[in-house]
Amino acid sequence: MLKTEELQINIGPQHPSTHGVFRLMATVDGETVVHLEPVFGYLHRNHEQLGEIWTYLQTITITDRLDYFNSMINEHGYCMTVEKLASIEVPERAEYIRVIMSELSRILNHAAAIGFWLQDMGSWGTTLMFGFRQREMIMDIFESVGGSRMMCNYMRFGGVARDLTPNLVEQINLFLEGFPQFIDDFERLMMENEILLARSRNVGVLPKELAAAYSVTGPVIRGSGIPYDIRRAEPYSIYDRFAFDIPVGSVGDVYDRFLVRMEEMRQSHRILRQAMEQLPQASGSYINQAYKAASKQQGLRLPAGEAYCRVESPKGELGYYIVSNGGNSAYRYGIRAPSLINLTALNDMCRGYTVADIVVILGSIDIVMGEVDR
Amino acid sequence: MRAMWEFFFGVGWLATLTSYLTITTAILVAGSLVMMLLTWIERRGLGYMQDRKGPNRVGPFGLFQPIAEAIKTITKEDITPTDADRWVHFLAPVVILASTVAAFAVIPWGNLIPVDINVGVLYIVAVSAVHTVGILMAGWASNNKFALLGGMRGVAQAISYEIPQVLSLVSIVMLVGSMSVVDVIQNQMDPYGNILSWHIFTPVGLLSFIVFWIASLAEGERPPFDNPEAESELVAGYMTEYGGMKFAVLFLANYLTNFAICAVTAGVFLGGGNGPGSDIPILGTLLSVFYFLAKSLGLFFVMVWIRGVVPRLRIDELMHFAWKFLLPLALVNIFSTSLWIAIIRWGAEQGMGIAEALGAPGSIARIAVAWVVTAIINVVAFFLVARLNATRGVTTYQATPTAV
Amino acid sequence: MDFIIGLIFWGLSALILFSGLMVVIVKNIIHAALWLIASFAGIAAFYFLLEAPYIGVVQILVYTGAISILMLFAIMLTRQVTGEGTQQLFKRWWVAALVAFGLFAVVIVPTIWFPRLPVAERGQPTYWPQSDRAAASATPAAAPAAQQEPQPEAETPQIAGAFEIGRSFMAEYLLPFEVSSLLLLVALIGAVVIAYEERTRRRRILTLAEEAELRRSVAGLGMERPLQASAQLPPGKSEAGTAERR
Amino acid sequence: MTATPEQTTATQTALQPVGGGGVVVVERKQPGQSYGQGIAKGMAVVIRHFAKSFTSRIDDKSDQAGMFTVEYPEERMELPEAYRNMPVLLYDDKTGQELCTSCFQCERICPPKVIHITQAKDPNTGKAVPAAEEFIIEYDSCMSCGLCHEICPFDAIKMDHFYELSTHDHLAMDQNKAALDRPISYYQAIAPNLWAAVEANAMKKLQNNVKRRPGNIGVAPHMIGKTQKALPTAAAAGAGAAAAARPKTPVAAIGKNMSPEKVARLEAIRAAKRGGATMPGESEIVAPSPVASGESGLHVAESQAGLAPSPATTPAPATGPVAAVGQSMSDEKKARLEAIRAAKRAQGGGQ
Repeated sequence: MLKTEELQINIGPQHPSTHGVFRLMATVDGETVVHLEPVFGYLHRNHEQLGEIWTYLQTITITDRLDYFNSMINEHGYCMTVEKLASIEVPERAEYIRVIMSELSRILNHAAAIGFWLQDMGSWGTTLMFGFRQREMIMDIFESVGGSRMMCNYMRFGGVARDLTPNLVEQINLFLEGFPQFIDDFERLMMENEILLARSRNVGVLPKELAAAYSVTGPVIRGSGIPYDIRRAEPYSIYDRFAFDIPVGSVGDVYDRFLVRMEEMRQSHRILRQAMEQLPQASGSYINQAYKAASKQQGLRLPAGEAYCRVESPKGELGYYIVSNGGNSAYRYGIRAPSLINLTALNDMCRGYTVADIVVILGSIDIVMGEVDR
Repeated sequence: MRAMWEFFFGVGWLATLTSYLTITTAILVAGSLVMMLLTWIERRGLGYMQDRKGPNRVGPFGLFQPIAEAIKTITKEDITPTDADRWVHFLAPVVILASTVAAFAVIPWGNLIPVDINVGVLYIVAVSAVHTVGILMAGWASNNKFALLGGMRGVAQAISYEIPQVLSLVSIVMLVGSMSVVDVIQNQMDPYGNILSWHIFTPVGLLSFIVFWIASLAEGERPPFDNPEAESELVAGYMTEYGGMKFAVLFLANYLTNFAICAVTAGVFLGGGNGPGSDIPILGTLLSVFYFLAKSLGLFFVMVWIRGVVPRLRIDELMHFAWKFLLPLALVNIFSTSLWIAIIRWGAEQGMGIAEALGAPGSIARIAVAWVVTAIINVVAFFLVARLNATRGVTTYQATPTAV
Repeated sequence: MDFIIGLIFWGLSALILFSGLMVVIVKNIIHAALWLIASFAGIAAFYFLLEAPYIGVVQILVYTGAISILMLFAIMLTRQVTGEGTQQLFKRWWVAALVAFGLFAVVIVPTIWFPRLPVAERGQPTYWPQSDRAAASATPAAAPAAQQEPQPEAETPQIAGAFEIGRSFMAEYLLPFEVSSLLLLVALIGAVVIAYEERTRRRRILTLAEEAELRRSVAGLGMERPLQASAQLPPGKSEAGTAERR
Repeated sequence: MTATPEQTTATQTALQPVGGGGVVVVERKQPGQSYGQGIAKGMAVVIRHFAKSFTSRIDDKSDQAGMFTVEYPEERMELPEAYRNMPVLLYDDKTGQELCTSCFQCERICPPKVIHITQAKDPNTGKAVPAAEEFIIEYDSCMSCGLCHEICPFDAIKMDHFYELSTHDHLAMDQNKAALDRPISYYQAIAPNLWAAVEANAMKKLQNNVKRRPGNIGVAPHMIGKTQKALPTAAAAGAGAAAAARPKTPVAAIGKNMSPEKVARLEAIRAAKRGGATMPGESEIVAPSPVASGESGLHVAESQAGLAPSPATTPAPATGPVAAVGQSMSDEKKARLEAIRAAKRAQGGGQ
């Protein structure tokens, strides 16, 4: 009787495919994973504590650094929470701009996430470069509108920092025109690839019940077959005005998550098309003017109370919780980071698969350590 | 060449020795130069496939980039990990490089033939098998789990893929009736430069080519079979603990293996240096070298192309692919090769009296019949094996899709 | 020429003997295996020197490339590799030495007394028809090669070429050949059977999907237990994930 | 909150999204029909990109194939107006008057707290003057969030477009007012629309403030004494030729404008820098095009340190007003500055 020994393999913190500084303690039996313990915290930056010290306006700048792939959505969620607490009205045009930026962020994130995932799987750079090309074009838009490519710092309480110029509208439209070609290219490149199918089908299966039990969100839960999307479950901003479908998977494996992401990019494109058409022309209403001056001031004070707001970040449900005691900075500030919550299911997803599948499954969750460690 | 040296030395054995040394040096130098060219092709090619430029700063079109890198890697500090097995760690790159370079002894560069031994084809396979020892040495001596895993994977993979590789070559050896690389190339020679005489243009040769090419990709650790150095899983596999010059040697060996694969494939299936005008006395030699390099580098470009597309196979899928897909195909191909030979060449003397009805051995009718028969067998076998693999499941997981 | 061949011969002999000695001497068992590989390689070089390239190549392919790898694998799966505390010499080491020398004598004595090997000269076979093209190219094939360098193989008769070996396998020694292949086949099947049994008996780590399926079937029997996450379990004690395969 | 995931799972009916609306089940490619055509398709895509990379370029953004590389040092992408890198201070081209009034808004809003301002005081009356005596930004800690630029009521602090800031010298990244000052025409060149939107307001406010500034207070250090000469040049130079409009930095002028105390302080800073890993004056940074003098804007202070004979020994002209400035600095502020400097020095020594 061949008794195999359990072996501990330490993947990370310095490892090419841990998506940042992240460590996986894998207990393996031969090549089969018996137990997997994610160890994180290497990138802890005291985000929530800082948010309690800094003023509300200052905190916007560090929400960018949470999930640095989609700073726009992070800001959106944070601004919504503060607006909810302070009952600030957001002009319609501002809402549209926010949705446009959020959906662009979603495309950016998914394009890069799929690229990274396939890179983890060993596809040498091509997919990543194609994804990064889209990311680059979107970041050019962000740069024009917010001033920075990744740390946009664009949303403000009551609107956004700058209006969309006609030039920018044209730039976004141009991007939207070319984008379907990217998806088609990508699908032809990868969707039917036999090796991809062999490596991703029935790998990292997360059954529906367990997905719900783990409260994973985003493409992971949708890949498992639960059509749970905050944009639908609790339509925020103006998402109730757009027609879009929620893609769900049928098995809950890595392949389903990949397909869900691909389809979500299509749906985001659909939303963007509608938003660009409906975008109100009244310029100057990009921020609540009555509130603009106040929000600029150092001493923006929120009424005492608490608020929780959630948005559908590309990684899942991103929630902000703010408790105010009437001061000019949050009394308590907490974040529900989707990457962190989704990561909790990693052990169960990896168990029984091989070491080589760990990186694929981890890539399919799509984590950003900035958000996990905060 | 020997005559030339004999003129200088006047001593027979010294002349022989010197001529061999000269050839060895020429092979080594040419090999290193080709390796530099290969890295350049790979990076620029991948770059253009990915809508970007590759390295284009050093020299014209970045052609001197490999030289810059060579200087960089050679001047770097040579580090051996503290707990590593010093000597084995040191010897591993040597063994790997030596086995790789040894394979070049019998690979003809067009009409220039270094050595023609009568078991050349087998020799290439045998010598490249030795580099698995080097991989295992590297993996074990590094005293690193990733390196050991990479080494184990590399060896398991190399041994598994050796079998379809050799079996696919058996078909060609049967066709030719000789194991000498030169004979194999001569067999594809057509006095009119007709490229249809290449082995790849027969059904038998085509299937053999497919199996050999895929198996060679695995032997050369090219994507999608780059598991031994799978970056996203094993950091750099057995190369993890190597740096500086030792790494450069491993890298050089890697690319030389790839080039050897391309050269052998070009020789065995694409007629080596054969081409229009390759039999003209002196110009023909140059032309044949050109043809040979063009074919080999073209094949290398296909390698790069494949690398630009495919993800990596998991190690168990890789094994399944070797044993369940390539091996049956290679065996079927041997069968159809024997049919091919029987139909085309054998007469009543060998018990193929039926074939005599089609004409004398080598007649057009016989060739046509052999073509059709082997093509049907091979195509049917290919699709059958592919289908069986797909439906019976290449993956090991019997995970039933949870109905949601 | 003879001088240089002699030089190579003695050099190789020294290498083979030295590495053979090192196999016994070194404590680290991996090093021993590597020394063994070195001696295999030396023997292969001997075959080349004897102008038996086929056997030389097979020696490399089988011994250096395959058998040694097998041994290395087996060694790496064992525990004590370094062999730090092991005793190198036992009390009655001279008995072993005597046996070894005796065996060596059994091999060497006939070689010295009957130096001539009974190798029959055989010509080109007649029953293997060459294709016209191959036959035609047989002569010009040598021409460009001869321009480059001499071909010793072409001039001297083959002692153990691939052809002779193949012929003797298929004609004179067909029965031993078939018997040994049968033996290998039996061994192969035996290995498969053993490995298969081992695999079925081995602890199998269930994936989440399989576990869910299992739970579902259990639920069908009326022993419902909800599927739980096992993240809270300490490492190594993931009972929920492991199950004996039935 | 509407429905939770658990509730949805409970209903094992047809797929309904939480909250209603369309749901599409993604189509899974079934294996069993593939004989390698999937890889072949992918290879076709890749070779198309390969071929297109030779012919088509980035310019056509709607095309997804074609070379996308911008070869950086030779080719640069056009920066959008809103691009923000590091904050700089603006001064008027004609008069040299800085727009900053040291209102401390930026210092307060700055999230990483890298802005340090000292307000100027009228030497005669001792009253605060709406101008900055010293303005220090630690570029190495700046996170380029742009809040200072957004909050500034006088549009005095703007975000620069110059991004090639990498250097070995951390301390050199601390910018004082002399290094931060940029003419308005420079900003106009990089962000014409943004400046046009705020120009009237900013200039009006500046006019009001200038009235309250006695002497050379509030004038950009290197513009003192040059204002009349610079006037025609600046007037002639359009927005596009802002680079030419920037007057040369008079090296000696800085010493004249400084109180002895301040000179000593600067000297101390420089000494601390010298103690650091890199030599002073070792300019690693390529000069931004707008700075006509050829010196890096960042390294103005350093290059002055190198060029001026010895600022400490140069006798400060006893132009009464300036001498008093250092004294009028509050002790508290001095202590704070001193603490910062000590920390910096410790950091510099640690390197």
